[in-house]
Amino acid sequence: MKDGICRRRPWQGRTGDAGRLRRDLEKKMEEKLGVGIDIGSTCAKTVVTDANGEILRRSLRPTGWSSVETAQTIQEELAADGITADNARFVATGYGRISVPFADKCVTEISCHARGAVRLFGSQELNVIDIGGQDTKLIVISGGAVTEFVMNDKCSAGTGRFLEVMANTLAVRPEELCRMAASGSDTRISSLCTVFAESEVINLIGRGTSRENIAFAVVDSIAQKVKTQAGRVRFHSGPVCLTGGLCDFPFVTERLASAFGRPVVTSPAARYAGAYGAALIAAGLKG
Amino acid sequence: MVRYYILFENYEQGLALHDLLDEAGVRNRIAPAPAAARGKLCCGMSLLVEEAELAAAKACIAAHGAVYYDIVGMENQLQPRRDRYC
Amino acid sequence: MADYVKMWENLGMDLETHDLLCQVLPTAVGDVFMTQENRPKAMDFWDLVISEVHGIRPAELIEEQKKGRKVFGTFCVYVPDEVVIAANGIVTGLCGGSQFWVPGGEAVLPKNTCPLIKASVGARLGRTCPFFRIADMYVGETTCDGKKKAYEILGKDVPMYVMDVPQMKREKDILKWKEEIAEFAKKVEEFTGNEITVEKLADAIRLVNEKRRALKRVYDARKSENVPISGRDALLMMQISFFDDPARCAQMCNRLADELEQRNRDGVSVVPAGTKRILLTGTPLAVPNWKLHNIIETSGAVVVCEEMCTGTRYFENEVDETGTTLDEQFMALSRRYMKNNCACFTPNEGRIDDILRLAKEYKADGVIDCSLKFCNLYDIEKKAVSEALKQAGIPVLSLETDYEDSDAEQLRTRIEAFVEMLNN
Amino acid sequence: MIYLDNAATTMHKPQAVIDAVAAAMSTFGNASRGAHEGALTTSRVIYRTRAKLAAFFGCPKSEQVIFTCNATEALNIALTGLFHAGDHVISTELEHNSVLRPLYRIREEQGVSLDFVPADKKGCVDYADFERLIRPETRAIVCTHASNLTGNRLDIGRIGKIAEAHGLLFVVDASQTAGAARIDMEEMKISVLCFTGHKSMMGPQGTGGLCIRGDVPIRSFKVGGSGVQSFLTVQPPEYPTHLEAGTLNGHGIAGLSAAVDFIQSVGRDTIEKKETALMMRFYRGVSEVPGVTVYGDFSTEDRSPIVSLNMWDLDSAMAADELAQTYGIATRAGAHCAPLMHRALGTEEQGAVRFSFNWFNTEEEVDEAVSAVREIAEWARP
Repeated sequence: MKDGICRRRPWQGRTGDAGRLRRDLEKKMEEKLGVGIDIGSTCAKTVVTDANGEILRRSLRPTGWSSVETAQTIQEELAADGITADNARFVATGYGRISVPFADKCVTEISCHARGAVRLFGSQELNVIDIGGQDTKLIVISGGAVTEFVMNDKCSAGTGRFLEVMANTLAVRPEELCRMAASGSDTRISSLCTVFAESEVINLIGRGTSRENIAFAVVDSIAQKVKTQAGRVRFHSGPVCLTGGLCDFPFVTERLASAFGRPVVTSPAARYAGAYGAALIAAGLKG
Repeated sequence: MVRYYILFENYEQGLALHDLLDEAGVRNRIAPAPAAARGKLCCGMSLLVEEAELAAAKACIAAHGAVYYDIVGMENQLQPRRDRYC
Repeated sequence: MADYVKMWENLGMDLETHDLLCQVLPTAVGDVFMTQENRPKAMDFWDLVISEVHGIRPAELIEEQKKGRKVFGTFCVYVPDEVVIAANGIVTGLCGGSQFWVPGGEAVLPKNTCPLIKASVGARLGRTCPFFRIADMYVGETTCDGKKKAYEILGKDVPMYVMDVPQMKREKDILKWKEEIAEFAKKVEEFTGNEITVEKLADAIRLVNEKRRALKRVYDARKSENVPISGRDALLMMQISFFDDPARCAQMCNRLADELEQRNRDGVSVVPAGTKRILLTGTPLAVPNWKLHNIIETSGAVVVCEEMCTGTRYFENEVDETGTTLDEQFMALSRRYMKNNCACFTPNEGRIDDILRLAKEYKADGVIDCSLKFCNLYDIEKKAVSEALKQAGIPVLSLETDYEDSDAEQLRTRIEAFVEMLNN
Repeated sequence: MIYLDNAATTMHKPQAVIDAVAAAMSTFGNASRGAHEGALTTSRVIYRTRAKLAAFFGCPKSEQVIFTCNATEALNIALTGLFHAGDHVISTELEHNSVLRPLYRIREEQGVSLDFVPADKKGCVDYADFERLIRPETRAIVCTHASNLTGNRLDIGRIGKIAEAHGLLFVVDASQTAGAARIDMEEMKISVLCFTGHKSMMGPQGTGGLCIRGDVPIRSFKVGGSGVQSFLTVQPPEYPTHLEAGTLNGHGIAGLSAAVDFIQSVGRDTIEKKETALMMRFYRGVSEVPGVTVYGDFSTEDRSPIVSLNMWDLDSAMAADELAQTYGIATRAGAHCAPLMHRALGTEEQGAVRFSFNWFNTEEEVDEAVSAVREIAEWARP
């Protein structure tokens, strides 16, 4: 809750204010920092770049139950470091992008991930796999621009959520599951639906299958699902790269590479690709 | 989108005009008078008319010499992006 | 506002539940339509009709029934209105476009049936739509499997006649459809007690052609670089044209077209220059299904054309008016109706040709191909549509949705990203 | 419809109240006018109702329970009939116009001077301010028991002691509390208690009254038929006839009587607990919603079942309209006739949306209201 401050007077058109704001901004246009805030379903990522797009700082926090409050906390943290509207521009992305009232612009995670990936991987021709908490996106980039993309439908199979549910069933944390999976092998979950897959996992547990093997099956199932989804876009011959929360787990990249039958590259910074892309867009904003 | 609120000094005036507008087929509905529009003289109710009906409402008022306090336009502050369908 | 409660009561409707529906409609109408700026003045007619969608037209239909006319409810653009009109009958559309009716449909249909079918059955069985109550006879057709089986359920509750639509478009199929039309004509004559003569059928053909031309004029105005009308408004007009009297529909559409053509001359647009133009293709959007249009048009793009039953398929191609015998006229009808390209046909390359042609005619920057959830036919065609468009260098976004509000944010993300892609 | 405007009037009445009014309308004669059965029935009901109310409010003499149309009339009678030129009266910023306007009027017309105990941003007062404002010519403290806007209650027992210690009259506006909150005039040292029948008492509109404790002379404000002492040329000096000229609202009073019975059969305490629980459930629900500002002091549960709030900077009337149109939830927007309170809260321009709860509301209704607020706040996000 906040004090009842009446910021918008119903009697005043908003255009007058906006017009003035725009002129003011134009004056201060030169050399601003870019701030990208990616409010995902599980994690909120923030990246600050200088006017040239070099990363100055990045941070990560759980989104929690309220994306508005998370956005507010981020704003306060940035302000504590002296990063405010006076010296920076803000772009919000991710499913909680509309919860960032101080953002100069909202851009979808598709565009932001693409932009971030192009810069991170230093190539204008990319095929991006982004495994997010709720959505998995496949983005084809040609000449530095998005030419095609698909997102999973309502079903959470092949997303971070799927991993979380399965980790829960195995009573481990998602990160542990990914680590355990590396020492498992030769186990499969046939169903691609989270609900059915969960009962399959329970069956595997019942049969005494080792947790490592079940973890292997879970990660493999994600890779398979992503591969199936990729049938709806046309990946080109450029590199396939992984962004999002699973970048830190080499085994995930390995399973994806095996599913796609070609190398999949990633980097620890790729987890921030969305926020980085947003920051790059912010740094390039005019007016 | 701007909507127009017809304000009144009391409910009797408001309900009387509501009847007149209904009879004349001018779309209107009773709505709380916006807090920001409420002068000293206004009562809690207003008649809400869309922009397209404003001229017809004014004509109806003139034809019947109906009493009202003021007509004010106000931006609808609720976002159209809220995705409520039926 | 007129009081229609008595009328609804006489129609045997479930007033209490219907009230709930009446409560949600103004919110959606307000949000989707009234928030737009600079709407064409001529939209006042459709605003009025939709504000009392369960009042004005049903009352008219009941008046006509009192004079002895019969009302035929239809679900598909393959059923020839001309035949009914020639027998002094009235046609009204019956497709359900509201989530409100879906649970009622799910009570008797599998959940994985398309929402349009579930809503249509729910509207009938739940007794919450006057049109479904008024229609003296329902006319179904063998397009998709879901509908075929749903008609069996509806047929237990109301007189139902089903036309057998061919699934291919060879000459013998066109002949077969002609025979179906002739048989339908006999049924209509029997049911109305009115003979269908060559003269009456010729009049009916002219009348419906005139309505098609008026609808086409409105659509033609949307081909202009200037955008004289939003997709939402055009969709509303199109949806209501299924329910309206054809002569009045033509008159109102012509009135709207006059204004739109003037707007194009004056350069009056409802969106800023450069707004990306979207051709929407796929399954029909039955009233009051406005979700997709609203999301597209509040995400920085504008819908300029609908390649769907509630769109170009309803008015493109006229019926040849030169037939001098019923046989010739039935054949002319068959030829026109068989030009419609629905995914229930195989092969259905005509639809892809249509999409490519329309994308060009309407200067679309991108195509959104959206099917209702569980509509296998259109879902399967997405691949072919998307490949053809990609080949033609036209960006395409494939979507699937139903009548629920809950996926709006997900749709928004995809659509916004698509628009960002078009803008880059 | 979900009715959450109980601070304006309670819409759901106990069936016994409805029955009592209907029965009265087919059996009542004119009270105190004749000794026939019809007149006596009425007289008895009115007599018993006075006794019930006196017991209910802790008023020592039941003949000093005066019937009026509502609390506003009772306050007008008391405030215009108690003071003289040069008197000083202390009131508070929590007051409703039904207190403020009579006070402003006697300031103009009778030369009475006024002071108001200020309220802070949470709508709370500092009780020391009452003593600070007392002057030699101070005659009375006039205050509400609970703000109709924030629901904050004043500790009238504490104020009563201050009044008594300084020999002041103590006039209480119990519009928002009578029926639900505990009131004991004797214990709380209340000189005049003004109440209405149609809010928490759950009685008919057009009923209410003032209870006078001890020897407090109030000038009669209207004169006329009393049914007794017909040959006197002035209004009889005895209560209640002194303040009750003309035929009383016997039908309404019969309903009010049934209402008191209903409250006592359920238990005032039980009613208050349920209303408080509903209010707190609503408060807890909405206070987590981003953009919602709740007014008033919720650090104590000793408050009336009212939650006033705003969402971002959304005009309160638009919010109330949306609640009514889309969710079928009846609330009250705007200024609520409490101008000083709104000024203290800083909501003069935006107003506030007031949700007020009653015995007949349910937890489901409260939850629906919370989710409606959540949704509207989402769409009103600037």
